[in-house]
Amino acid sequence: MADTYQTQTAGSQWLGRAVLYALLVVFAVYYLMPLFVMVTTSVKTLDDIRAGNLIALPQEISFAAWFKAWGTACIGVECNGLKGNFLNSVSFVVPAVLISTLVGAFNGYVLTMWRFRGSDVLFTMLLLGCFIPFQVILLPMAQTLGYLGIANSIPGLIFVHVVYGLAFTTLFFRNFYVTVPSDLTKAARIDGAGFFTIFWRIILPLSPAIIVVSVIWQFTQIWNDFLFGVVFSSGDRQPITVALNNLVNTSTGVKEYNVDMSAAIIAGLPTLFVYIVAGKYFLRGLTAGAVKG
Amino acid sequence: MSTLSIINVKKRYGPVEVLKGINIDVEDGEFLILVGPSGCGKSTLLNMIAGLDTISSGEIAIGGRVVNDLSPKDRDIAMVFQSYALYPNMTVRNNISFGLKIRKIPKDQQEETVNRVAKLLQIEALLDRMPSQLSGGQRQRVAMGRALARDPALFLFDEPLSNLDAKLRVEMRAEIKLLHERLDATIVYVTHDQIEAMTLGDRIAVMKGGEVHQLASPQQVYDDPADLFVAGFIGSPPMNLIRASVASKEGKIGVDLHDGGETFFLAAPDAVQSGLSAWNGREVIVGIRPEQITDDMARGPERTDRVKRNVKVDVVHPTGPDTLVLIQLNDTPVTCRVHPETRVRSGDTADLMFDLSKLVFFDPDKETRIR
Amino acid sequence: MKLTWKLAASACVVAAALSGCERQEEAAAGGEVEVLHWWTSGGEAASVAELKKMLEEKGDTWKDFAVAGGGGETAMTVLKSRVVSGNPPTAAQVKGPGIQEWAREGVLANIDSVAQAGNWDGLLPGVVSSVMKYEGNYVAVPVNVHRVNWMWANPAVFEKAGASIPTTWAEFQTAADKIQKAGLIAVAHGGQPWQDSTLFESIALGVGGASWYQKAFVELDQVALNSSTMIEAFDTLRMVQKYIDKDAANRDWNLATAMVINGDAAMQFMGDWAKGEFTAAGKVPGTDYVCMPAPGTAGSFTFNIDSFIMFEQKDESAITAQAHLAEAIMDPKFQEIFNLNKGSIPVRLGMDLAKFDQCAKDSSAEFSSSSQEKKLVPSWAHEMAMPPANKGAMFDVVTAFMNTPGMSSKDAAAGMASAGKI
Amino acid sequence: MTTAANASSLDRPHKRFADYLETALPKIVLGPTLLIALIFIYGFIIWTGWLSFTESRLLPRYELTGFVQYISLFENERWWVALRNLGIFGGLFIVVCLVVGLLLAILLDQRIRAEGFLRAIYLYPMALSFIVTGTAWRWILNPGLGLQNLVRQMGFENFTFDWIVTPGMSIYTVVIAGAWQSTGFVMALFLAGLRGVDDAIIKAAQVDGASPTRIYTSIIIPSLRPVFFSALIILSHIAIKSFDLVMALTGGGPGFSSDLPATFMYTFAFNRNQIGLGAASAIIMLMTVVAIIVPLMYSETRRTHR
Repeated sequence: MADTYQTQTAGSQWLGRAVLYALLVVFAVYYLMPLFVMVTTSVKTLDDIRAGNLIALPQEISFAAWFKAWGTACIGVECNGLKGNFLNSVSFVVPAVLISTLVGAFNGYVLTMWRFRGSDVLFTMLLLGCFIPFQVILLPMAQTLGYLGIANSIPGLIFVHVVYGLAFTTLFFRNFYVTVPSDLTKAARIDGAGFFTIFWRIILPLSPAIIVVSVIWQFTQIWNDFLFGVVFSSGDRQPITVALNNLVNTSTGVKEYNVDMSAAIIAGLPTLFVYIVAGKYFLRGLTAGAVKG
Repeated sequence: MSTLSIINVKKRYGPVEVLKGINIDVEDGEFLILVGPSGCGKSTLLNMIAGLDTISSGEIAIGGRVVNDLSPKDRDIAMVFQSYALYPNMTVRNNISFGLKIRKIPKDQQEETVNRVAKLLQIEALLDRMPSQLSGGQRQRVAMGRALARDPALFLFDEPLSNLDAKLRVEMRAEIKLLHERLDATIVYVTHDQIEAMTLGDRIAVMKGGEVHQLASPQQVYDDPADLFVAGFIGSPPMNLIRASVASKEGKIGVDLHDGGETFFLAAPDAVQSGLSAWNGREVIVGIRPEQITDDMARGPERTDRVKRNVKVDVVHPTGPDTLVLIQLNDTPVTCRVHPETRVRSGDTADLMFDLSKLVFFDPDKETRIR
Repeated sequence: MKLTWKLAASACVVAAALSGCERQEEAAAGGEVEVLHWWTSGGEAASVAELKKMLEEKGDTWKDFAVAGGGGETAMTVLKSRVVSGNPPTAAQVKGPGIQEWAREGVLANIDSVAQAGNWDGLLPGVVSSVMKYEGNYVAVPVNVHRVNWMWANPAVFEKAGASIPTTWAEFQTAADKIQKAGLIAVAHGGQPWQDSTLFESIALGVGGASWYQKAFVELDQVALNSSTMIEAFDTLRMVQKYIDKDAANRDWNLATAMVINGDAAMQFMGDWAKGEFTAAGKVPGTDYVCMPAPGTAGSFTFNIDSFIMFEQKDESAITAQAHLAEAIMDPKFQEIFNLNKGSIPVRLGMDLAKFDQCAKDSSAEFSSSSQEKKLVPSWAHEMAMPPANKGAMFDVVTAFMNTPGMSSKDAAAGMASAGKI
Repeated sequence: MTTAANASSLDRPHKRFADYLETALPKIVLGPTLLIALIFIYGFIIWTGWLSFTESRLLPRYELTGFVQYISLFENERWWVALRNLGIFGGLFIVVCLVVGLLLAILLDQRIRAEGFLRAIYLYPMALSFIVTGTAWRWILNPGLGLQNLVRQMGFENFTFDWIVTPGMSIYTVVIAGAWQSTGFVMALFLAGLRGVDDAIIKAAQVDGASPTRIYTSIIIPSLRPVFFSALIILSHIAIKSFDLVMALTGGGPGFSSDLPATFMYTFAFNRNQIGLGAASAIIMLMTVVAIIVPLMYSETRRTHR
């Protein structure tokens, strides 16, 4: 659909393109602004920060703040930087993302290929779960986790993230699988394949695009989560967002903005990386089905 | 023995009954067509035979075994889908052998079967391609190959040709016919295309509204439709159905027709004389196929069951082998099929020969045949 | 099976040497203490580290549970969830009436035995110990005493503007006018609700005096809350507001302090934790900056005491460790180190203050003298005087007043009265 | 037809256990999710509803006391501010995201060089939480430190951009930062939708002599209806849940002028020990969501039902 307009004259076309690119660049600048502030601040020295304005370029570039944020900054009584928390985050984000994606895929598969009476109602019920503000469920969840004996543990945290990620992953997979002809499942059933065989051998191999969408979405949500992380983790296994908060929101003391900013970027790097590396597939996955309501 | 018995089968979705008691027996090696407009329940019935849909009541038996409680894989059937339903992530070879793999058939036997089927369908060159690299006709062949590989008691075809273009459709139709004859397989074939139904089937079940309206051989369905629906559904161009008053003339019962001008009388065939006499003076629907209204230069000597009438012609459609002439009878458009050499022009009048031997009559309210 | 268990256990011992392992090694050494606090920065964190060291000397394990942000607001959320899930920490940083509220839920431990052994009743001033007790039993340990009604001034700025450091609100206005004329900011302030209320609290104390303050903000007396004194206090706040720069909204307090340090602003009304910022910037009290009671509040003292509440423990070793923790907090050594870092004064009476600076010494002196003259009052802006619900509602009134130019002092006073009724 | 005779002589194999399992399997697989939805969504809503009728303060209490909390909720000025802000923020945020997202998608769809690069720039904010970017945004919006200061240094002495410190305006800065985070995602949705529009329709319109603008306004954009719907659902869920955004940017201030119901609920339930009141506000929030979303979803699924 891009080759739409050959009707204009060359001159007005050139002007049009110029305006087009100008617009795009203006938006790009707007979008990059916070990242620019963060990156430049993180490589400034403290004196530089105090002296100049925030948007000014650094006088000299120093990565000391980065090393400090990663390895030696004090968070609470420990002075080991963010590296431990980074690993903590990895240790629960990865299983939570995988489990919620897998269960979402199964749900989507059942809701489209094995419909039964009430399955649509169930889906709608689940969708409502997307809209619950997480602050509301903190206390009942704490009580439930305590009852289950997994309060303030990594399994508990994984559980919470899986529970509240399911609505989204199910939505993604369900919307994708409605575009897959149900004849495929029927053919496979007649060929003798069972429920799981069809899923693993036929349906899942069709799903990379939507798996990427689900994984990116869940990874971003869970990695960036603060509330569940701070409430349902234990003191020594706090996720990186909590550590970042502890580092940045110091109640007193000298603010080392360059360290704060380095820490913020470090905390954001994995999700940034995922978006930039897999962004293309993300768009492809959206095209493949998530768009259709 | 690969027979199929459908005994008083019903399907309900909640309060809605979509199949209202179907009874069909299919003999070993028979080619049964299920035909009807969309929503008639033909695909639902096929899915129930396949085990993809549950049976609300009644029984379905394949090869003398009631399969109501069996899952699709245990019913010894194979199915070809309208969308082909090829597994997009597998090569043609794996598509064909998937069912065998699942059934844990030994590797060498799998290979042998794949090669045999591929040869039969002339798709040997395609075995290592992915479905996305195939044309529509090739996909169709692969889908059939997948069914053939399993060598089942019963083949089910769900509108397998409707996604193909006209030329391919004719080709594949012939091929399916040939295959059936060669394999001597029992086939249930769903279509909404009555030409497919006529050319392929040993018997046709014409369905509408969850009921079988007629179950008979193609010729019988064509010549002797059970009711108004079958009459209108089978045949292309369809049978002309004209409202007319029953009258008697010269001791014969018949109907009065007019083309806007003069009224003329068409006598009913002898077989219906007594049946129709009860309707004297009332309106019925008379059915006459286009090829039964033709030009007089065609067929042989004068017969009593043929009458010539001069009728005003509205439009002339040459189709090649025939020319279709549109006229108006009792304010209903009527199609006639004449020889292409005939020089009839729109707006003229023409002498048309009515073959009265095959006139059929229907009760306009109950839509049943008057015999 | 057994082998892997042993391997796991030994791996744990190794890990414990590095950081601090969980359960298994509890039996080997003392107990484990998990302490929820929001002291994550610089001097505070160093102080907590000291506490950790002291406990480790006694063979206990310290499991740090730091949650920063919003003056402990996030930490309180976490604490509630932990208690609801039946998994409370050993101790948590809770203060003022909050102690009583938690105690009422029946989840706190009685630490009278430690208190008796350490003669806490003798060491702590009555106002302090009564806050730490619920129904006569100690359930919490105090750490320090902050004085909130300080004014931090940069004499160089006053000099430049030709003004003198004020001791009454009338003097304040004259001085502030001069400073503003000189093109400088008179009052460094951050427009966050707790800072607004901190400022207002000092003003109210200066305008109304300690006994009215006690009636209004501690007893929540309706007449005092909706009195002409309250209206006058709000009028004064409106006056002071004129001297705050426009960009103050949501400014962190330490940024405001930096304005005083850098000579951009003349004074800030803030508790004695602000001193840490001056010290960190290498400034000397008395010459580079001066600490004075907020105008009109000389001789009065609004206190803010940090304390730890002790949660009921099931495990024998955990109970012992908890006792160790309580002892350590009251230990003179810890009290000295902690309060030197934090800018506050020790909660224990009769300690040697040789290492403390002049501001702290003044603070300590006024703490005892104001106590005798009944001018020692709890800081309501720092949750020492009333339940969080009332405090929050009053924050809303003060903040609304600060941000709504048309709001009258009379309306504000009425608002305070209804906030006292929740 | 030998139907009747046949029927008695037929072999009737019975369902085996495996068959029962096979038919029940889909439901078994969906079971845990159903259970989770029932407990962790609906159970918790009921739990919250119950608490909203109690005097719960510091910790949950279960003795019912009637509508007291709801009455005091609606007497609370701050709650009204939060509700009004949700209206302003939600409405503006959704409109801005939709308009800018669609605009960007259309611009990017003009065979742009470096499309991938630009797309990544527009999309990256979605990857970062406000825990990470909050400080940077506060600086940028702060008049003394950020944009206003910068523009003034460039010589425009009278330039003012101080919404974040102005009580009536701070909610709009929340919109700016919120839109910054979410438009990229909306753009991606629209771009995906645009790529899916049938070329033939556009060619037909071109043949009919429609101008490019005309083609967009009367053909392409209407055909994106399902995308609008998806975007609307996602955006409204973000708007209703916005919490980190406000906390990081304005802390609800100046004063409580940029409070949203989510921050209100959190503040009262957790910081002010008024769990009952917090629960009441949560229930009102949920009722608002249901009142808006359910009819929307219902009408849309009705319309597009397969």
